[in-house]
Amino acid sequence: MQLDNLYQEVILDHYKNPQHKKLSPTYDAQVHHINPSCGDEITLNVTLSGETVANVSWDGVGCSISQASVSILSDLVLGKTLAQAQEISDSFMALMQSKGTQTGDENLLEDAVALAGVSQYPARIKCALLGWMAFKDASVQALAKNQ
Amino acid sequence: MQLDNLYQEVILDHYKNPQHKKLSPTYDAQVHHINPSCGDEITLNVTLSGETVANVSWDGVGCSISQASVSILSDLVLGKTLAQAQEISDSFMALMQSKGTQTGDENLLEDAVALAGVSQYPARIKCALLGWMAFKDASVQALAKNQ
Amino acid sequence: MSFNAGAVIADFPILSRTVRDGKRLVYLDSGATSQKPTEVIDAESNFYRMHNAAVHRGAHQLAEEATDAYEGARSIVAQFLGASVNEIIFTKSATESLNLVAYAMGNAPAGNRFHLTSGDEIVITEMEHHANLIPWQQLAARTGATLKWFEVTPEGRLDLSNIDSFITSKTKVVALTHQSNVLGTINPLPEIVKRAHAAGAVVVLDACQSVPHMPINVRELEVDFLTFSGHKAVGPTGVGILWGREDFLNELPPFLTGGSMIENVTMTSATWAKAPKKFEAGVPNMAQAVGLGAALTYLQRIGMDQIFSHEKELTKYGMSALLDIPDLSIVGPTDLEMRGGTLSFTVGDIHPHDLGQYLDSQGVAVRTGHHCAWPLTRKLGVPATTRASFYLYNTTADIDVLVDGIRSAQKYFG
Amino acid sequence: MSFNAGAVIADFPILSRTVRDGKRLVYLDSGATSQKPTEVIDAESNFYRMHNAAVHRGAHQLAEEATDAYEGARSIVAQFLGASVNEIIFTKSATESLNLVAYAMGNAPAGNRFHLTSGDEIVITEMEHHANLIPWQQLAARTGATLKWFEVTPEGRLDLSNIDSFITSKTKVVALTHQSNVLGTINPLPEIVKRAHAAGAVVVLDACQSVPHMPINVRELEVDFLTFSGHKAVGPTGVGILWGREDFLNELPPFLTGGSMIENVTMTSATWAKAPKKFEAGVPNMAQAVGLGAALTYLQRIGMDQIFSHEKELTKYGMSALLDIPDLSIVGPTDLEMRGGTLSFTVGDIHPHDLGQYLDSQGVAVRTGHHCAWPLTRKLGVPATTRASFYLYNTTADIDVLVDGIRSAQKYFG
Ligand SMILES: Cc1ncc(COP(=O)(O)O)c(C=O)c1O
Ligand SMILES: Cc1ncc(COP(=O)(O)O)c(C=O)c1O
Repeated sequence: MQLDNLYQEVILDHYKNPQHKKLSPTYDAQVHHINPSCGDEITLNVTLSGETVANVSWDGVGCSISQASVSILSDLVLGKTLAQAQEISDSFMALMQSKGTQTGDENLLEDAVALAGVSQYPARIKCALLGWMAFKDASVQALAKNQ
Repeated sequence: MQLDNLYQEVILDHYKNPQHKKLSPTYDAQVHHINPSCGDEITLNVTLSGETVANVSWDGVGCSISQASVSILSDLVLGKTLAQAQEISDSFMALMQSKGTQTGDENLLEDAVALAGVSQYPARIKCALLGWMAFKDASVQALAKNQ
Repeated sequence: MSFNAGAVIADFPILSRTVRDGKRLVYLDSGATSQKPTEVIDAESNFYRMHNAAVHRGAHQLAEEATDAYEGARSIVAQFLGASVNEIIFTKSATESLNLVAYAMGNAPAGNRFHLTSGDEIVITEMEHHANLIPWQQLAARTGATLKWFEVTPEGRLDLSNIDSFITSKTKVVALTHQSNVLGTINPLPEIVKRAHAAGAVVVLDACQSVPHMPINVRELEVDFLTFSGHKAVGPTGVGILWGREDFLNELPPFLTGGSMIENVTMTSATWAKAPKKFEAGVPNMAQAVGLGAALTYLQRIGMDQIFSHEKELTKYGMSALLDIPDLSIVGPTDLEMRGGTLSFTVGDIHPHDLGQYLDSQGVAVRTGHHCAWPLTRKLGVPATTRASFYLYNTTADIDVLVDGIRSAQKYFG
Repeated sequence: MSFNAGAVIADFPILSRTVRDGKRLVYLDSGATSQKPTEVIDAESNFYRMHNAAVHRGAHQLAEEATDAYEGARSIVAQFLGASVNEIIFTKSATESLNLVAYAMGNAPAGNRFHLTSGDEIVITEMEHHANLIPWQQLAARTGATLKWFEVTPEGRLDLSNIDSFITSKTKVVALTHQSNVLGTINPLPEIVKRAHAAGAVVVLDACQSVPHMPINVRELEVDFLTFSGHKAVGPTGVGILWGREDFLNELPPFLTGGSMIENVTMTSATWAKAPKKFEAGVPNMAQAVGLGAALTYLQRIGMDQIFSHEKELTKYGMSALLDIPDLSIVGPTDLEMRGGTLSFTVGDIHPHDLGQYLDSQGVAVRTGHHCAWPLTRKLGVPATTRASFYLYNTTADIDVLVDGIRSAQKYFG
């Protein structure tokens, strides 16, 4: 079934066992993002250590795609420099816009390549991006605050 | 030519030699009506003597239909009682809405039956009615003033 | 079924197409927009092919024909609603209609019946679509009036227990939906209208979810303004209706200004034509109005009472089939009285978006999310629901596919 | 003619019909509304037949297809105007677009770039269509700003002799037409835009009569907002475009409020999505947007420069043929520089309404009256004019029928 491209095992696993889904008591920046078309919401905390992502945590409600995506993202960017996180994020963005023509760079994106199927469902791309947009926003704010 | 139903000789005569087209210096009521879709305008004066139309005069710019129609109207209602004028006006209204199915009561409407063809040209009915509406408005005002 | 569902389906070309690798299209999203029968599509095309010209403006034959077609459509709408022609305004959508009323009231000068000021109150409900909520928030902000609302009970009904103290002489407008687009609830209009009128308020009815589905007569409803969207009533996109009592329309100031709505214009001032022209600035959505005329003619031929009872049977069938599914909860009334054919629900932990996607893979089109009634879904404690909404072209077979789909989704995500 | 007029005519089904007892239809009223080619009519029908669903709202395949079609149309419009997609707003008409800008400015709070107050000035011209006049009158009345206008010379050009003292630092908005729908005059935009921007004002361009007829690139024009109507550009009725610079659109408050234009909503407040969504409340005119996409694709295939030069040749031919008629006076520039294919005229004492009716009997569709620019016709001392307006499907043969018609009308009414 074509739907299996969308709901890969990895995604359902992250959905059932979301990583870093517990807001840290302290943070450099906290953001709250909403997907206005479906009502999904996420709160995301970021703590930096210099230019490195020292901590990411989040809470929220949403579909399996949005929840899995932010779970995967948290795993991915933790411990990375902001430059590396940016590179990962750019690559993920490109994958989402690929309309099913790309499979994603597994070295860079790791579990996130499981989201490749989302690019064939235009209405779901926003679900997959919700956490990534929140992280981008939060890391910019955290950096600004620390400088 | 079908157009000849619209532009009957009588109409073109009234258009070229409009009756009562010179505003009286005195009046019981003066009204100014406009046809907003084409810009035709008319000013019309009415003087009553009791319930009888003692004087009607007008000035204005407009197409042959609107000018001929007010000219015919003025001839028709002058000297009539308001009740008679109302009867004539109702009959004319009905003729205009007849979509070409009526020829009009010649005893009552006299020259105005020449306007019967207008009822087949929906966009022109408002032209034919401009003066009649003005007269109706003015006679109501004149009556109110005199009472 | 009391009418021939097979014949109805054949009237709608899109229903014979397939989706997702050959699945039959099971369209259960008419609450968002309805499909169109061939004669509506053709009415619009034929207007362009044969009669297209700017209405009310030309002395030529095409302009006459276009005007006849457009004004003919107005007569059809008037007759459909039990109104008179001068009370029917063509807008682009129900959203525009509701904004029209709210903005026009905002334009009303002191002394005008519709003038609002601080001290005045606007009453709405917690189950309004954003289109009947935000324009009133904005009007309240602009005029200083207070916005109040009836709350919704856990069963999805309006809580009218305090209606007499809630609608008072301060209330200038009561704006509410006839039928909720999320819950399916049909609101008890007579009680509300009576109280509103006793208090001297005007009643604005959002009839988007009722006019397409049941017989409606504006005089019997006794409301003052009513709106619906053509696209939800088997009509074209890009056309809506605002109906208002003629004397109210003549007192209400205009909203959009421009050509055709004027009486006289100078560089510094303008005066207005009478309704409905006063509210139809510019070259109108002529082909869409004509298409809407064809749509209402089509619905009337089938019979609005037939459509209503067909949907009632579907709702009964659907309700019991859905309630049989473990972990499924209906969001909205589960009794069948005073509710229409809109069933919103949640299914255990499966997020509506995922459920909707799964159903889509089975050919079933439903809607998921807050359905543009976000405060309502928040109040009911659900971030989102899945909604199946029925119309004249649906059958119990469609519901069977839906129910099977939900059950297999439970396995898929289980 | 540099393009195949015969082939173009064959694309427009209505042009093969006859009027008034078998007369060939000679359609010279494109200034009011244009005719539609088959592929535009079909684009709208096919949307209903195949892809109809509410855009941006469903997770099902039809909703995806409808969204693709609708957003695809937005891309076509953006590319046609040399703009970016987020700058293209679908409205119902140019009239709505202009009201949108004027009302949204009226909604701007203090501190917002678009906030107007007494002391501020709005500059328009004496040749504006009512759609670009009355909304500004109303905005001025609501905000206390002053409305000023450039006058029109007897030749039908803007009198810009005092432009530097007229547009000042008080000027917040300069709103004008690109091409007059009565006179055919094309206004000297660079001079006006330069002065407006130097004074810190935004320029709103009514491009209803230019976008359908000539190549337009918003970046080259350097205006800030631009609007046109689909129905005058071989597109469907019920759709218009508002283009605005992206940063301006993001600063401008919304106009219509309701579904799909929000970011977050509670019972007491709402926040807005970004442009273009912020300005597209409700289920949009999807089929009409798709039809407009097809229309612009069609025009672009023919070539906007081709269309412009075709109309230029027609205007040259028509101008000299008309000026040959005794007692005929052109209302508007008689030179061919900076003017489009709209010829308004008077013929001796024959009232335009009578002339139009006579021409209609010969199959010729023209428009008569004040053409929704009443202050202009009053200024020029004519209560009404007869207007022939040309488009890509017209030929010199059409003009010959017009000219013959005028000459026989002179005999008929003589
Ligand atoms: C110059 C101009 N501006 C504005 C308009 C208004 O366009 P619409 O009636 O399509 O809204 C028109 C046409 O009627 C026009 O010619
Ligand atoms: C109850 C209700 N009101 C208003 C609307 C708005 O209608 P539209 O989007 O057609 O303007 C809708 C549908 O979206 C609705 O369901």
